[in-house]
Amino acid sequence: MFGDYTLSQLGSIFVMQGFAGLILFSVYVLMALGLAIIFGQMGVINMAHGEFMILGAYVTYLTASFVQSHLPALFSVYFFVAMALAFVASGALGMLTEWALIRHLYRRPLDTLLATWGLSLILQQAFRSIFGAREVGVELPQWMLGSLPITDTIEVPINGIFVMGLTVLITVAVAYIIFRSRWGRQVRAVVQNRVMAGAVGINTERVDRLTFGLGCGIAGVAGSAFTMVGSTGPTSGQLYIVDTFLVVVFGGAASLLGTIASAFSISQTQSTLEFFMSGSMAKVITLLTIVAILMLRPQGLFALKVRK
Amino acid sequence: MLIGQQPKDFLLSVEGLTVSFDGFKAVNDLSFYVDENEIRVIIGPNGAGKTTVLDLICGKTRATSGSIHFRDRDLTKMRENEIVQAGVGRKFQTPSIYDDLTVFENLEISFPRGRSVLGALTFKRDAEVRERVHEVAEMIFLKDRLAMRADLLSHGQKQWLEIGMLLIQDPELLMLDEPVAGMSVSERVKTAELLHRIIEGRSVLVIEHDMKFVEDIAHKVTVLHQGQILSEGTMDKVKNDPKVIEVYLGH
Amino acid sequence: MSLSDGPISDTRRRLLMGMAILPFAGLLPRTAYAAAPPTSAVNTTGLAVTDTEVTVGILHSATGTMAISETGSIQAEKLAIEQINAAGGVLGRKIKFIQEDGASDWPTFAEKAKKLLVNDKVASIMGCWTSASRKAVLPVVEQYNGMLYYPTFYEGLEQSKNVIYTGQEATQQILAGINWITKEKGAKSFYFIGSDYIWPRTSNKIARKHIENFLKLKVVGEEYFPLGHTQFNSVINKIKLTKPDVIFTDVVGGSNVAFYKQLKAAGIDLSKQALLTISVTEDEIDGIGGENIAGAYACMKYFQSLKNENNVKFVDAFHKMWGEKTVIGDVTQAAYLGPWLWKLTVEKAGSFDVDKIAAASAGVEFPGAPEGYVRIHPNHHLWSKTRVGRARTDGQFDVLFETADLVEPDPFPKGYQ
Amino acid sequence: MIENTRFASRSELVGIAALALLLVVVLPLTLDVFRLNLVGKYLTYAFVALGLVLCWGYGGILSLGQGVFFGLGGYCMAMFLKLEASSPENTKIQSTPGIPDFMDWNQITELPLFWQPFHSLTFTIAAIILVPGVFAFIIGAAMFKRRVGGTYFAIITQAIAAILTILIVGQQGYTGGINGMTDLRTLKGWDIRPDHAKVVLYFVCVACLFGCIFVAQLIRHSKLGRILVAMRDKEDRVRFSGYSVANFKIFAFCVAAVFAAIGGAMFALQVGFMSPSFVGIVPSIEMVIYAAVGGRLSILGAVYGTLLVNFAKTSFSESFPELWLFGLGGLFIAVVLAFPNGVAGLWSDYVQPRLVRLVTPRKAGWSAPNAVAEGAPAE
Repeated sequence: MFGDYTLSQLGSIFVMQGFAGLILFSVYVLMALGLAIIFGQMGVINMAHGEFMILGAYVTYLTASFVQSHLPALFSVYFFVAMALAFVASGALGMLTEWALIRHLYRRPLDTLLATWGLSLILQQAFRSIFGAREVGVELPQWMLGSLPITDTIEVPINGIFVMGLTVLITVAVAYIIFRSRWGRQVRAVVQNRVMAGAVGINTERVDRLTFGLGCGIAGVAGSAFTMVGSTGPTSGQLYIVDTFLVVVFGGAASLLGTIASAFSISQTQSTLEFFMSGSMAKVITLLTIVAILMLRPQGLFALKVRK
Repeated sequence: MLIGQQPKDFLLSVEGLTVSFDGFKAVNDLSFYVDENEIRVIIGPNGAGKTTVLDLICGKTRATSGSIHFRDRDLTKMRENEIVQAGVGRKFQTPSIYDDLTVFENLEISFPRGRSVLGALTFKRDAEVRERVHEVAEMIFLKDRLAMRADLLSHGQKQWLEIGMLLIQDPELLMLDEPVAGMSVSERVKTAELLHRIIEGRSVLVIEHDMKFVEDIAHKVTVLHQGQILSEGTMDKVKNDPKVIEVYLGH
Repeated sequence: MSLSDGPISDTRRRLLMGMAILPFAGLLPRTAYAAAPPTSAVNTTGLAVTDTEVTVGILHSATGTMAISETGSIQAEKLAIEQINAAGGVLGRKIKFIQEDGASDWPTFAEKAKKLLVNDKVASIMGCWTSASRKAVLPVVEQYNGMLYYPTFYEGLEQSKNVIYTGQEATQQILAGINWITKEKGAKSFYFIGSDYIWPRTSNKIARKHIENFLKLKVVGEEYFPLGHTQFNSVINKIKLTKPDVIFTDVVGGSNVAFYKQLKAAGIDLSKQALLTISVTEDEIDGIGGENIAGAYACMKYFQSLKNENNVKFVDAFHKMWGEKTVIGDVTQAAYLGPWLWKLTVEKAGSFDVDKIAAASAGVEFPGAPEGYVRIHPNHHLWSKTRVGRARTDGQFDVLFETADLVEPDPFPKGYQ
Repeated sequence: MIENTRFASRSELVGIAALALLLVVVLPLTLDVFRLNLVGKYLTYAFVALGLVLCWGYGGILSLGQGVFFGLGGYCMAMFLKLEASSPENTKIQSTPGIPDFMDWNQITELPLFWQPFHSLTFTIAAIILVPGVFAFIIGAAMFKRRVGGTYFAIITQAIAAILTILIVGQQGYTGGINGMTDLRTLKGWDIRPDHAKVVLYFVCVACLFGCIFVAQLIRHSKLGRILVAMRDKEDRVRFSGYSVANFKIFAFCVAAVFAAIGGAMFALQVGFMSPSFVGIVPSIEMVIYAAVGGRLSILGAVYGTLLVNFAKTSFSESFPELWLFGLGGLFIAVVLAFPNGVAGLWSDYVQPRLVRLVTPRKAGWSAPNAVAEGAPAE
């Protein structure tokens, strides 16, 4: 398989594939972070996560169209506004969902799975009715297009760098919120002992709602970032849900670090394999490996050994 | 590990047992031995590792190191159901019964026959089963509640039912985790009477806080503190051990 | 695009259609306004034909993932039916249609096809889009002896008495385009990228045989991705390394958007790098965004920007019926041909009977087609021209080339299998 | 005391008889062949729902990959039928006559090895049962022995469904790809396409369904059924009563898989083709809703639930295609939030007590038999 390439080409292959893997990695991390928070911290399976993401993408699309027609001067920076709006929109819908649906089902994780699947169908149809069945494209400002040549065979796309930077930023922010802020402490307290947390005066309902909202909000930002590399259609979200769940489960559901490590290994495996075999087979082998490893080590890569 | 030493003389020999959760040693290098027909009570303050010891013996928790021999079989290498089939029965702290089934069915499921998948499929509710269920039901004061769904029982009755479910297994070693906790006074009296009857002819390992109850039944008492044995011996010896007094009264 | 009929009221639309059809009137066969022949004579097999009406079926996905693509076909078929009715109908009978939703689900297509044929006794079905749905419906129309007009360009390797293929089969679509781009660009090497299913694989097989055996050139790579795949960075890296003269793509659906965006982001400039696609029509560009694909070449039989008189009128009528913003792609136009070809064949055969229509189909001509004159080949495919267009930023194509003659359909091409 | 060798209580027998009356007499007499064939198709999904009642409702194991087994069963059947339909005379137009058409399109020139045994109907029937059974056993053994359950299991089965779909679509030379295997014609020379064949196949399907209902009832009323209920409730207690919980879960999962596979095979026979669109995640989850609507603890409910949802889908999508997804989504939420016991729960809570009062107005104290009660009273 290496025979057709010269040594310097192989070098470039690995650098560029590595970079392609990093972009995939960023996309996975962005999508998985929100899910990891919701699943890891609350034990809720949110099958509508992909739709929350797509909501963020549609908000970005709307913002782009609005800015383009009304404030063309600001077009080069609209993306940042769009991301903030995406966060707010998905987060708000998430909190509404928690209030209307999820909070009745905390003791029945399999039922949340079915209910949120129902929600995802409704959201899909809503997107279709509002935005049409066709994918919408978001126009990017000029500075985000193109690529930076590093050598004559190695080039790095600018939007890829942007997505990666965004990923780092959001990950750090989430880590800070969960591990450093007062609210994060409350979240962790509720995770460990709901009754006790309630007894010491933590408003557990509010914590749940905000946690769910945060998770969904991050999904919205992910969707917003995703418009740079992919398409936005009513059913785009569904394509990612299994991949994202596998990232979270493979990483060990309760661990933020695990999610990142697992996103990294999965994305690098897939993008490297893709180079040497067909996209379908690369995907099959990647998924199969994850499932096989999960069968041998169900707790995922990183898991705390706790007394149950 | 103690190579060469055959812990055959004891029904249960626990040696060098250690388990750690993320570095925290809940049980630390614990060794003790239980004779045939001995009633052993484990006491100790909260967090001493009492329940963990039972968990380790019945296979619910896996030991980090050490061995647990039941007769000549190493329980640390066996699955929970194999441990039960070897003759170890366990009652949980909170009543653990099947709410959706009737009292009869609860007992029937615990009857030690047809435990494989095929066995369960072809299991027949024959005279032997019925007799045994009735016999046990009578013992646990639930004779006239056999057709009732278990979730309708009172807390004390649920405890009895679980004891009955163990009884029908007829284990050689019976482990009880706080069998009288949360019971009314009258239930407590009845339970003590029940326990007295069922501990005959088998070894029993009991965790209990009720000192009067402990004094009443214990052959030997083991005091656990921070995962280690603080003291061991007869109730009198333990009561007068200064280390025990220190731990129980010192703070 | 919404699935509703658009802003124009029904009566007004009919009026408009009537006006739109007038220019066609001269082209119509003589029987168009003749007195209707008795039903017993033109319908001997119990189809849903009365003295004043004939029922046909429209079978596409109005819901599900394929709704995006099939909406255009539904619109085109409805337009054609309106126009035919405004011009007097078929054998003096108005066409009434029953629309069924295949829901992007192949068994549903088969089920609904059966319903249309068995319960509704429709005289013909305009429908299907994907190969999979056609494969599911084919046994049904053959078993119950129905007539299917299938609009999509497809892989070939099929021929049925009960199907008229109004789109191009693979050799018809591909060969002329490859020849043209080879000559135009002096291409020596090709790189194939497709979605992983029968149509791209068969098309690429034909393209490869043509390039290697007839043009004696090289194919330096061939890659397939699952439908809905959105990460193309790996293959783009390979393209950068192998530097093919032409990228030849048949990626379908939502994957297209990701593919062209990532291509552009990776610095591959389509004004310099030749890319020939056989899967991107004006419909797809709507989602991809003109700025992402401008400069790419597409090889089809029809582009909305064709300047001929038929097409100008067709586009105008389409926009009046479905709104100014709707775009018309190759398949939409082919779907528009269905009802017309059926009408012409019925009138040639003088009967609605399927057997007679099947027999009469060969040689039926439709000079009024937006793509220009077409004729049904005895193998039930169409003689048609093949064109190459270049994508503009506004989502339309500049037509750069068309074959001088009609290309013969060859669903079982010798030397390409 | 009641003998426990019986497979149904009196009220259940009445229910089964009523279902039989509906499927064997009422529907065939009132529906035309087209609609009857449609019902037959829906009933193939009922096999899956039936399996889910056992493994999800009773065993507490939610599999979101039942489409995998439906697909495996269906593909086994379709492979046999496809081989029969690809006789050299039927395929003489191909470059390699005698192999399935999609292989020919993909430049495969001889029948792959794993296709060879599907010339035999006996082998095929064995494969329909064994392939999914063994596959389920492997998955189940790997997962349940390691105590993977609940949501993890759901996610992993979902991933397996995704993998199999990509594999089938990607290996189109061997599987027919996304088009699936179409144009299945005869079974041992008997044409499966004409109307009278459809009617016969409908009855075969109903017979198989009742076979599966019988097996399910048998399991439910055996001690194994009670152990499943006990396990869902207090898994640890069962384990510490000396049972290998994993083995019982594996059993339930395998039975569900085999039921689904039989459904898949009946689907291929009745509909005349098989495609990967039944294998993936979306159809798999949709099959869960059939069981949920019927009542996840009710064996007969599974059949009614399947019929109900599918009829709703067909009629809804005919008249308001846009609204169908809203309806389906709402159904998921409603069944979880408001009616966790589905149709069977509504029946036993509201309809049956009234019926009973109507029929036996004077028999005081005679309580209504509960259609969804887990395990009938012992005495």
